[in-house]
Amino acid sequence: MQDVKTFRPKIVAFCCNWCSYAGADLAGTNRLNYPADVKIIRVPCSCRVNPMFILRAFQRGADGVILCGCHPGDCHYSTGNYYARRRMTLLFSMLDYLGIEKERTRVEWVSAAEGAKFAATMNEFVETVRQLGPNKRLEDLRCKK
Amino acid sequence: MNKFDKEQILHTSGVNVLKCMRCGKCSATCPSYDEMEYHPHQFVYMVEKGDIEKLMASKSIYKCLSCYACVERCPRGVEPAKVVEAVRLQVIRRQGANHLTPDDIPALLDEDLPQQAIVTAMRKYSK
Amino acid sequence: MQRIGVFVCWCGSNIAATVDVSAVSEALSHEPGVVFSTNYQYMCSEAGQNLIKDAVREHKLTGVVICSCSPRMHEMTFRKAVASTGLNPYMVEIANIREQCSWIHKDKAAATEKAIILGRAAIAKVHLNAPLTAGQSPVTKRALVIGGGIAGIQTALDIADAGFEVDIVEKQPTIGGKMTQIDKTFPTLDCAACILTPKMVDCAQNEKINIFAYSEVEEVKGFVGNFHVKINKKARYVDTTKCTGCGECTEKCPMKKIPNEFNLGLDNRRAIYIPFAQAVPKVATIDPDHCNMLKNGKCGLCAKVCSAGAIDYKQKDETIEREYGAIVVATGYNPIKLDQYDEFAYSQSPDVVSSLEFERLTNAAGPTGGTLLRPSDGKHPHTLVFVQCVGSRCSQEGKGKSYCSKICCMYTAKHAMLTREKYPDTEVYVFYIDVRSPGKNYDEFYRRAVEDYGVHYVKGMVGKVTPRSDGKLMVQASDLLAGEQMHIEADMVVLAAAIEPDKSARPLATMLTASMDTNDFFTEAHAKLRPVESPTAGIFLSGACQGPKDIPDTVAQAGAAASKVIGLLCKDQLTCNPCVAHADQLMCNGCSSCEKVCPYGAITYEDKEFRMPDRTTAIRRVASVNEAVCQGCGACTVACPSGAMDLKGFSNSQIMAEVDAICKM
Amino acid sequence: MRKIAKEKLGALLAAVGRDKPLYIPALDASGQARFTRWHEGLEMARALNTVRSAKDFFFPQTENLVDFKVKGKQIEIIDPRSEQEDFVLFGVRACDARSFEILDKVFLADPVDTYYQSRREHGTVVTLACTQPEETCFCSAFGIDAAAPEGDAQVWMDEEYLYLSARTQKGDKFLESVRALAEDGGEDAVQRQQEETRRVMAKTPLAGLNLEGFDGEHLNPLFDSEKWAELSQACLGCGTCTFVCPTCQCYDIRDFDTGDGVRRFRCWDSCMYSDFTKMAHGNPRLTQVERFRQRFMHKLVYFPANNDGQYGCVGCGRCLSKCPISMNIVKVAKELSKEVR
Amino acid sequence: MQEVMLEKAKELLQSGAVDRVLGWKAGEFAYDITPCVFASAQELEAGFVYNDFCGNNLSKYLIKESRKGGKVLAFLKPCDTYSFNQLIKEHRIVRENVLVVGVPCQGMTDGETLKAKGVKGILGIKTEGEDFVINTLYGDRTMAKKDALPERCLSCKSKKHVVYDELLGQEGDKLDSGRFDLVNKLEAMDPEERFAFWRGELSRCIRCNACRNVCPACSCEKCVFDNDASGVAQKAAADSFEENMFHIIRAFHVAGRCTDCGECSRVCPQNIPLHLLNRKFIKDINTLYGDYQAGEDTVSRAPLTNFTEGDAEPSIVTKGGKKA
Repeated sequence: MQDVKTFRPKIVAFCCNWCSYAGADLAGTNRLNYPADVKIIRVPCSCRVNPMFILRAFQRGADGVILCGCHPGDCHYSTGNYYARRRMTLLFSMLDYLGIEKERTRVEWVSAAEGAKFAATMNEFVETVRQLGPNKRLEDLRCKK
Repeated sequence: MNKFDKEQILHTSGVNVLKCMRCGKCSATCPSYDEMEYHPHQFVYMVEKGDIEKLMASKSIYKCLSCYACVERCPRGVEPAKVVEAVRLQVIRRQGANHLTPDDIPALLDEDLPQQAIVTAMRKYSK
Repeated sequence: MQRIGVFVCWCGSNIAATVDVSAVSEALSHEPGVVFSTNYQYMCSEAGQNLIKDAVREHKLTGVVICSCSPRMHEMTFRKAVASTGLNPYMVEIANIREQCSWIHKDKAAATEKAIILGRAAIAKVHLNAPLTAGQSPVTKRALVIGGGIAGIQTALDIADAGFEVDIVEKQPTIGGKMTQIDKTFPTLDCAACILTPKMVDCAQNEKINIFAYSEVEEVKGFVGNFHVKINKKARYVDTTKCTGCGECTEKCPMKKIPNEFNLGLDNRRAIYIPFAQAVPKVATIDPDHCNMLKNGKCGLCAKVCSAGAIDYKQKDETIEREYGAIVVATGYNPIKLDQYDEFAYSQSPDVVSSLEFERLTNAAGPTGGTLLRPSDGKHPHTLVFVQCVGSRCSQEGKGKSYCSKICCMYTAKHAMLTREKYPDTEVYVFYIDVRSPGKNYDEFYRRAVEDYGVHYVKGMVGKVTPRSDGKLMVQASDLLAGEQMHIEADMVVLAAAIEPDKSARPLATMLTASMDTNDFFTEAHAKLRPVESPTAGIFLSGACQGPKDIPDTVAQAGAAASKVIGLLCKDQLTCNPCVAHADQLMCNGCSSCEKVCPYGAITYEDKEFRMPDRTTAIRRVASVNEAVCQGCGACTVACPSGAMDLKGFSNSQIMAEVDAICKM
Repeated sequence: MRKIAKEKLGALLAAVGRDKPLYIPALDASGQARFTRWHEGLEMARALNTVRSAKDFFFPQTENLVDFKVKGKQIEIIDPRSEQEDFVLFGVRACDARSFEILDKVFLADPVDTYYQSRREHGTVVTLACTQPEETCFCSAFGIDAAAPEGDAQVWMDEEYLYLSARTQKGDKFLESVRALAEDGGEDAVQRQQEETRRVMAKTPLAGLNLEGFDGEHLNPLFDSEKWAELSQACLGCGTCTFVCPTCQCYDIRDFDTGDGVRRFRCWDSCMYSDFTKMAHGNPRLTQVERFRQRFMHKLVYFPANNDGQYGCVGCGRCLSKCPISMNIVKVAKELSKEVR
Repeated sequence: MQEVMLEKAKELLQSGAVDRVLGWKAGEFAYDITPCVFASAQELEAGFVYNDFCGNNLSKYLIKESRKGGKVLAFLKPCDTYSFNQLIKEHRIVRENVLVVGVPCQGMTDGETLKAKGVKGILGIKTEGEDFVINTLYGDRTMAKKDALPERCLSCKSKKHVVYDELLGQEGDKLDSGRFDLVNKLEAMDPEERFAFWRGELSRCIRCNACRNVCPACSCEKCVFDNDASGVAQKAAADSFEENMFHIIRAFHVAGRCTDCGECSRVCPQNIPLHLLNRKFIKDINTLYGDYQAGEDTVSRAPLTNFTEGDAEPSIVTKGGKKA
């Protein structure tokens, strides 16, 4: 087991193009720090994120996956994040049911104006996952070095 | 604010008093209005505030005919009569010996007791 | 295998100060498929763009990765640059190493490492990119407006004003809608007919506007810019080209006892009729349900008296097929039915009326010639009780509506005020829950009713109305402020009925694949930013079909809808977003999951013949995506269990490749 | 013949399992038996047979063949195999024991499958004679004697003793390792038990299963039979029958992208699957009827035609109890025998 | 009932009302019953059976059968009718080509369940009242029918047919048989215990695909797990991740569509209680989005293709199964 102090988790953040990706850009424009462990993948809408992508990330070695989208009601496509919300709620509940740490997954609504929220969310999420240590319950040994 | 009684009343009545939009149609439709110190809409509002002692001390709880006109008419489905009944029940509970199971009934039966009274008693005491 | 070029931008010191750009370009040069990798001070500058263009040509690049600022910044710039070399612009991917890397990290080693990973992810994605071409579709330069009320009329006039053809489809024999039935309009109290009928005439006379009255939309096919619509023009049994609207026939028709819809059944009309004097088109219509000639073949009086020879008992419904570029929904509203409100004795007493009926009873063109008389005995009423929120803000299912109908507070103030003004001997009570009067001059208007006209506003609700044998209506109500129950002997009770979308809206929405809310109001594309557009491209919303509205709001929205339509019709071609969903029909099950989550109605199903793996042929129901309508959100791709639905530009495999690249370090 | 008192079973297992991996049938969480690595305290299951057959130990469901590591544009090839250690399989039934003979014919024929070969060489099979056959048993149809299982060593068990006998050198070594616990004798008891088992076996409903006519001679009429469509009608195309089968030996070789290379592995395949033996041009068997036919033709006709009449089935009955729609080789054989007789 | 059904089938075939009959066919033993399409009275006479072992859900077969031309009579048990409705909703079955005859069901057992109760060498099974009298190679044995029922029937959700053209026997009611009890029990465990439980169960998976192939909700033309282009295709569970992945994704794909017929658990050769995954989703959906029973009707929107503005946020999922 790696030391909690030196452990650097791998975090995948799926961000919708219209709100959260822009919010992440704003965090950058405002020079708001968050750990380099977070890597962002741009998707058109939170509803584009298939549960398979999330499992895939864990398989390939991610320690935490976060999905960011527009606030409910503000979706660029009107309804996308409502579907994403149901899908992720059920998926996370299932992961929890299987005994897989639910703190490794998260959904956060971040608007294009919420650069500060984006940075704060990432800081907090990275810290949560760091405390949990490496993902063991949903790992694929074949993908380990 | 009487939190315990409020929760009891909300529980036994099953009413969500927050649904009330204060239109007063319950009181407008109430046949016992003039007999009552507190009127149906006040029951809803005062229970929401937790102002329950006054209601429990008031004779209004016995003036309600349980005709359910207010329940029928309320546009928001608040069911004021159930609140009144729950307050009444709360008073009875404080007096003790407040519970009845179906098994207790045969022993208490009286030939002359109207069927409706038995049913009403059942409704009141079995909650 | 792609031939990929990697271009790392310094962005002056914006990137280069925190990210070792040469280390990034060096590291990425070893990635599979990368044949060229470099870094430069300003990639977005002309020199930078030339560097990219030259490299594409020189190294025969098939894919380009640019590590720079956010794609929201310069994706278009680089796509254009690459396109100028002949390479497909969608073979470009951006790794955001400024906003999402150099600007947020202080540690150069960590930032450099992250930039390399982001570059790898972009390379992994480009490997799977495919050239995409934005589709083009032509625009038919004609709009259809469904509904000929004030909303539809205003929209049509505005569109016609811009020089485009507009058709109005109205199911009633005349256009004009609800506003024709209204007497005066708040807050200025000008007469509705005076401001509406000139617009109706404008419509009739405008050569760009074509009115299909007494018609209904039967079928809508196609998509934005290219709608194909079938309109059913119902038989009037009157040749509209010949009819002069003289009204001779309506005088002679022997069928006299037909409730007059225009006056809400408060008086009668004939079997051949013109709804009202200012109807447009002003032509007669035979009501086939009541005409003796059409029912039994006996009578024919109207034909005998018609000097124009316009009567045609053999007329048939006619189907008109036309092409449109845009469709505006303006189907309006109706007051709800009040039969269920026994407590207000609406069904028991003719003196309990709805507000719209009250309008007719006070209208000079109404059944009483504008004199307020009790429907039961024609006597002058002295005490009037107005009840607000009848069926509005009501959560009882099947009885009322959960929303506020918005217009009732104001028109009730108007009714109360006008009654007091005309008949100072009356006592007028208004029972309200809240008085909602936001709007220019609205609250002032309501205060005038109270302060200048002495209308009794009582905070409370009417509980019961009991008709008495002497003709009085016993009103029992609560006065919440006084804490007492009121008992009023009223002569008339007026109920402010909730309004609801017209019944035709739901089937129409299905035809248009436009979404609706649970109350059957059309949903707008964005509640704040796109209030007059339906999420379905090419469908626009005007008036109360989108939500309760008064006349000023309706006209404002009608104009807004028109401007959106004009914006669309101005274009010769619509360029589609090439990043759209695509169904692999061989894998599609036809289960309809994707269609259900599509906010744009872009997915349709067809039965198609397929050669199956076992070499037999089978007819299968499969999805197809209309690329002109799809906006590329991707909701369908996750709803699809078989993975038949994928999104171009953001495909499952592309996203998973990015995931893999990010996670592998 | 040697015998060991039954209460010393634990000691016997411990004697073997202490220095090398020993696998015995034990109950899993769902109450079914499976071969489980022995550890102190693990109890041997009483079940007649395990859900999965014993073939797993020589032909595992997935097996790494080779690894490729990619570094930049360089590829390194790695043989993932480590030294195979000796192991013992204890409690194998007669049917499974026979299945190894069939697998050998496939994997040890030229070109030899070295992955399989190495496991066979290092594995000692200790069989256990059956005493209470199920109605689904039909090993006798293939000339297998449930009361006299093959393998490197044989074991009979009654209420008092285990009786052991070696058949090969590996078997001798096995007996040697438990020598301290054993004493001589037991031939009579074994003979009595065998007679009783054979008597019950003869009473099983499938005892009379007759496979006459299932041979190369009748390939065409069997292949062309119209019965296949009807028999396969309800087949779900799942791989249950093939995965629980001790003799099914088909596999697929696949690449797994590990992110920094490729792991090439083989895994069991099933002729019931739509992509079985899919090649560049497509798939040779397009319908479930054809895939279904393939399985049974292979077991009952092609295999014996190529292997001196040895059928590709050992009558263990697993597919009879596990098929979700209760279609199986016995029903197929009974129905099709009408075509050849 | 078998006789009544047989007569009904023969009568409908005879009259030309139907061309084929989908039912169950007797096997070698008392319990190994196979779904079968019968085309004639002779075939029916020879093999048609309806008894306590007809557990197979026939609805999925109708995807193909209803497209073969002609009309097919399908005998459906109450739980089969839910699957049937769901398939109608997804346009997978051509309704007009199927004549549904509802048949009553008192719970179905199978050979595996009896054997798990220690019965060996089954030669014959007779029904005597509420008991099974089982003749075995090792003597006779009597077992109460209700003791022989598998979990899925003990926690039966409904004895009521949600769709039929004709109904044989008495119509039953919807039941409240505590089908979420086991889910509740798992939820109440702490995450480590739950993880250990599911690892123990799912590690037995051999990826035979029986659960998927029998599942009426898994009716995809091509499953993502069979599609090499999907990125998740795999043939065998080569790593514990893949066992999890397969079952999570499968449960997710059928979430809101699974009617809880329990076939997945019935057919699993490794006795993995797969239905507990689906039931978890059903329970969550009921709790979070309002009661929803897939297959109850053919028009309502499925929970995952629907939403309300006020839906719960994903953060409602809290550790340790103790819901906030």
